Formats: sequence, structure tokens, C-alpha cells
Amino acid sequence: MSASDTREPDSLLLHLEGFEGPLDLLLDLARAQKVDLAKISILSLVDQYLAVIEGARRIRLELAADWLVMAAWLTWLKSRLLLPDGGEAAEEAEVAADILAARLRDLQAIRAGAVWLGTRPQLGQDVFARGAPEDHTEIDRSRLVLDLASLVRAYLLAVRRGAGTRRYQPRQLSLWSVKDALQRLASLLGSVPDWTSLDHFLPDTLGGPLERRAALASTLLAGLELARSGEVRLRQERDFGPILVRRAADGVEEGA
Amino acid sequence: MTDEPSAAEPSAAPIAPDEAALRLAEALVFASAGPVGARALSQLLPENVDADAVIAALRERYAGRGVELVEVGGGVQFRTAPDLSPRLRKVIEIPRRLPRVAMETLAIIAYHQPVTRPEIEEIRGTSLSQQTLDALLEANLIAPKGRKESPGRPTLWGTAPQFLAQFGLKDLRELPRREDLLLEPPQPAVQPQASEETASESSSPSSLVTDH
Amino acid sequence: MTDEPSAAEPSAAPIAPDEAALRLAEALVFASAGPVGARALSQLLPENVDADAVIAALRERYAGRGVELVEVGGGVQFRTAPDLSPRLRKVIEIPRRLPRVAMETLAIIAYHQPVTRPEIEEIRGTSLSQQTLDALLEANLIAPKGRKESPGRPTLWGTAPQFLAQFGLKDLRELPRREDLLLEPPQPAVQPQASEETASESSSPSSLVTDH
Repeated sequence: MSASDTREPDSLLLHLEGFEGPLDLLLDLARAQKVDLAKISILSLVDQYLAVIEGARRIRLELAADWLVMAAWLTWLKSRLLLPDGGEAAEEAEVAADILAARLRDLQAIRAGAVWLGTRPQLGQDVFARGAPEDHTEIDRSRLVLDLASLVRAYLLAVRRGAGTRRYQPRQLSLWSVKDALQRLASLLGSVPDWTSLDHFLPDTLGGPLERRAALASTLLAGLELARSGEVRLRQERDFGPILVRRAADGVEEGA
Repeated sequence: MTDEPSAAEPSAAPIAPDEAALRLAEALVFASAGPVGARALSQLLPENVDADAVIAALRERYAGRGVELVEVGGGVQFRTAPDLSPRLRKVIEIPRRLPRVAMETLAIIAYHQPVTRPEIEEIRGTSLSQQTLDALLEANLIAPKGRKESPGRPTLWGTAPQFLAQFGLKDLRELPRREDLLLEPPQPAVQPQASEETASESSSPSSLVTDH
Repeated sequence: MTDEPSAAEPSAAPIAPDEAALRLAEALVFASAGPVGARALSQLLPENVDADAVIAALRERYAGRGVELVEVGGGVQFRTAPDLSPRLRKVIEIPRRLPRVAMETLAIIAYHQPVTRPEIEEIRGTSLSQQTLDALLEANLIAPKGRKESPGRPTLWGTAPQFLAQFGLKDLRELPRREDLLLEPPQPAVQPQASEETASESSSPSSLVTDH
């Protein structure tokens, strides 16, 4: 900041790596030249820049390409700026010089903007918000979203899938097994005094006629089984008539 | 409590904490993520200032305000006054959707009511969990409609008034007719991938439904 | 409005909001993690209470205290007083300050938004490292703002809401005008709150360029 206009290019050389590219150096040189960037001399700025680059070459300092590209462009600019006024090339140079000056002003403005931002008390750096904020929000998921379209879609899906399942898996019939019948017959016989139709020993909860016939068959088999072991006696009075069953009282009397 | 007006005593009686100490304590407690203990505070305060006295003064300053200094594990912390929390509470409503199973069950009940649970299972081709039925009951979408006069006298289910309200229907007749949904003749030409299976699937349900 | 003891005055002079409203506002702003807008506050207050008046009264109550009510982008927030920062920093862990490159990039984005990365590089006259972009993104200070309709459709960058909050700005118009920035020298520490430390720290970046 306190740098004077008479700064030696060599002193800058030592700090070249401190600059962020050619534009940064140009801005620094310009600011050293004039505080008001609108009044700087582009020509002398070019000379200063080229002197720095020349110095770097002299001490074989390796420079990145963009430094040399800028140097080449500035050399071109200088040659045009030195032409007498009025020519097309001279005008071109003036435009180019204005663009360079504008870019330097832009960069300067941004620098100042960054500095201004830096002076602001920053949240989390200089000023602090509440360290332990409280959360008073509560989530209510009680409301349902329903629409007719999804109801209908669900219905079609369920019915179609249901039909599909049925096709492949015929409904399992819960048939009254012989084992079930044996158990039921044996437990009920005690409460039956006289000849009783086998129908009475069927379970109470039977679905359709198919289940009923199956249960009757199982119960008959159970009766035959018990008759064979001599626990019951069976009797059928006519063909296709009801089959009667009774507890065997004493010994075996008649056959079936 | 003990702030004697006698100025003669040197440092035995605790002096009232000055504004600077209060400000610092206030800022520290405010900015800290956790409770601030007297020891942590005293590290920031000038040596002759009693941290406990600062905390006490701070608590008094905030007493009755919207924010209070409360003692929690290991120190003090600012908290909003408990009486205000009902007013600060912000309820965010996130409506939920019915799970697929519940939606299907609801649709079957709507179209086949009154219907028993075994009948629903028959139509869906799979068993129905009590949980699903409970969810629909809880949402007030279905209601029991007596019992079926058949073995076991199973409960009959139908839609509840809330069902109409939820779907914006005036009455049940506003539901799309089942015939319109199911009895479309299958179009094998349009759906080349749809096999016989699909065709028979979609035609069978109506007959199955009427059987029961 | 109506509980004015002196019947002479009509309603021209704004009356001080009552303690209940102040407590509620205090608690709401205190509890929130971010700035609270006047709208959110007025939803909480009784209808006839002016939220702005409550905020003004609350700001006055906290003026000069260790915690202050400040207006930032999106509403008001309680923050510790800036002059306490040197002492608070001793006990509160703070993230690293943004390096100069990041601050300059941020300034470019703030002033030229929406702006592409090549445009940023053009202004700075040097390439922008991924690291710098990442740091700004991570600090939540910038956000992508769509893409530019130009070859390659590069991403456009702008400042995020956190930018205003972090730098204590009400909105982007609070940034100094570019013309004013070019007036040399930049006004050193206009804010009375900014401590010496902050001021010297923040002026250093520019001197870095020439002194080193």
C-alpha cells in the first residue's frame, strides 16, 4: 500500500509467486502508479509489466504460460499505442487499452468488495447464533390421502390377483378325517343310550354337501374300526338306509 | 440477598456483578451448544468476579421472560419458557397413504358390502391380517354391519360414513359400477403379451363374487 | 390499541406492545435455528398486534446486551454482540476463515450473479481452483442457479440465503455499489461494532498483495 512509484521491478520479482496471475500484478502496478485507476497510463503500465517479465527471464525464473501470453499481448498493444493517432491500428489499440483498464477496475472493485465483506461481523466467526436451537415442530401423520382412482385401481388389482391365485391353488377343503371321526365317535358314544344314526355323530360345522358326504364316510370308517375292536356295534336295516350305531354292552352278538 | 450497603467491607461480601460480566455470560450461554458450568464461565470472567453470582444475576434478569435460564446437567442453559411451548408448537401435517393391502381391502368392502372377512380373503386370494382390518376401523372407513347367518356367524363389514367423506362421494352409488370396471371384454389384440391367463383372470372375478 | 389510559390521544402514536407479545416473540426468535420473518411472527401473535412493532420493541430491549436482535436476510435473529467476539472465540470453536481467494470469488459471485466459472476466471484473470469452489459450496454460501444458454451450457452460480445470514445483510442491495468501492481508500471500518481485531484482520488481504 505504501509502495511508491519508484519501486524497482527487481523487488517485485522476488514476490512474483505472491501474485495470482498477470492481472493481479498489473493491478498492483497500476495502483502503485495512481490511486485513481481511471487516470493510469496504460503505456507506462505495459512498460512496467514487460520490465518485470524481462527481469524474470534474466535470472531464469520459470514463468507460467499465462504470464508470457500477457507479455506478448502487451508487447503488441505497446507497438500499436506508439503509432500516430488517427490510424485504424491506433484506434484498435485504444479500444484494447480501454478494455484492459476496465478489467483492472473490475478486479479492483471486486478486491474492495471482498475487503468490505471481510469487515462484516461474520456469523460463526465474530457473532454467534444460538448454540442449541429448539425444535418445536411436531409431525402429524393422522390425515389420510385417498382418491377414487387408487381405490378403483386397488380393487381391480385385488380381484385380478385373487382370481389368479384361485386358478393355480384350488381351495383347500377341510375334510373331516377318519382320525377326527374316531375321536368324536369315541367321546360321544358314552352319552348315547340306544341305536343312533351315524348322522348324529357328524360335526356341527360343515360347509357344503361335499364336506357332509366326506364326513359321513369318515364316520362310517371310524365306526367299522371301533366295531372291529368290539367297542361298538353297527346295524343297517335296509339297503341305503341309515346306519345305526350302539355301544357294545356285553360281548359280541350280531354282525353288521 | 446479601448485598449490604456498607461500602467499608473489602471483598468478603460478593459485589453485584457488573454489566460487562453479565453481557459476557449471556453471550456465552447463548452461543454454547451445551450447558455452561460456573467453571467454564469463570475462565472468561475477570478473576475477582464470582461466576455463580453472575449466573444468579442473569437468571434473575430473565425471570418471567419468554426465555429463561435453567439449570440442567452440568450447568445452565437458556430455554424458552415452558408455558409458551404450546403456542410455539408448529404442527406439520404429513398426510399418509393407505398401504396397498388396506386399500384393496377397503375397495372390496366398498364393492361387496356387507361382506365377511373370509369372503374378502376369498376375493383377494390371500389371507387378511387383523392389523389391516384394525387400520381401516381406526381410520373410520369401515364399520361392522351385523353378522352373517351362517356357521360361525362371521361379522359383516361395510363402509362407514367417513368413507364417503374421504372420497368426496355423495353416496355409494357414485362409485364406478363394477360392471364398468370388470366386464370389459378382454382385448387380446391390443395386449399381445396378455395371455389367456389374463383374460380368464379378469373375467372370472365377477362370477366368483356372485357365487358367495 | 384500545387499552390507552389517556382518552385524549386517538391512535396515532404506536403504543408499546404488551409483555405477553414480547415474551412470545422473544421465545420464537430464540428457539429458531435461523432468522424468523415478520410473517411467521405475526401468525403467532394475536391479530391486532403489529409484528414489526414487537420486533422493534424487542430489539430495543436487547440493545447493548450480550445478545442482540439483528435483522438479516429472511428475518430477525438473536446474535452475540460483535464486540464480545475476541473473548468468545477463546471458548467457542470456530471454523477457519475463508481465504482471500475464496472471499474474492464470493465477491465476484455476489456482484455478478448469476455468473459462470469461466466468467469468474475472466474477472480474476486466473483460473479458479476446485478447492475454492468446494469451500464456498461447503459453507453454503453459493448455490447453482441453473445453466447458461451458451455453448457447453455452463452452470450459473449465485449466492445462497446463508450468504446474507453469514455476513449480516438484510438483502443483496446492502452490498456497497461498485462505484463506491472504486473510491479510494475504502472506508475503514464504518461499523461501530466492528472490533479493532476484525478491522485489522479484514484489511490485511489487500496489503498482502503489495507487502509480501
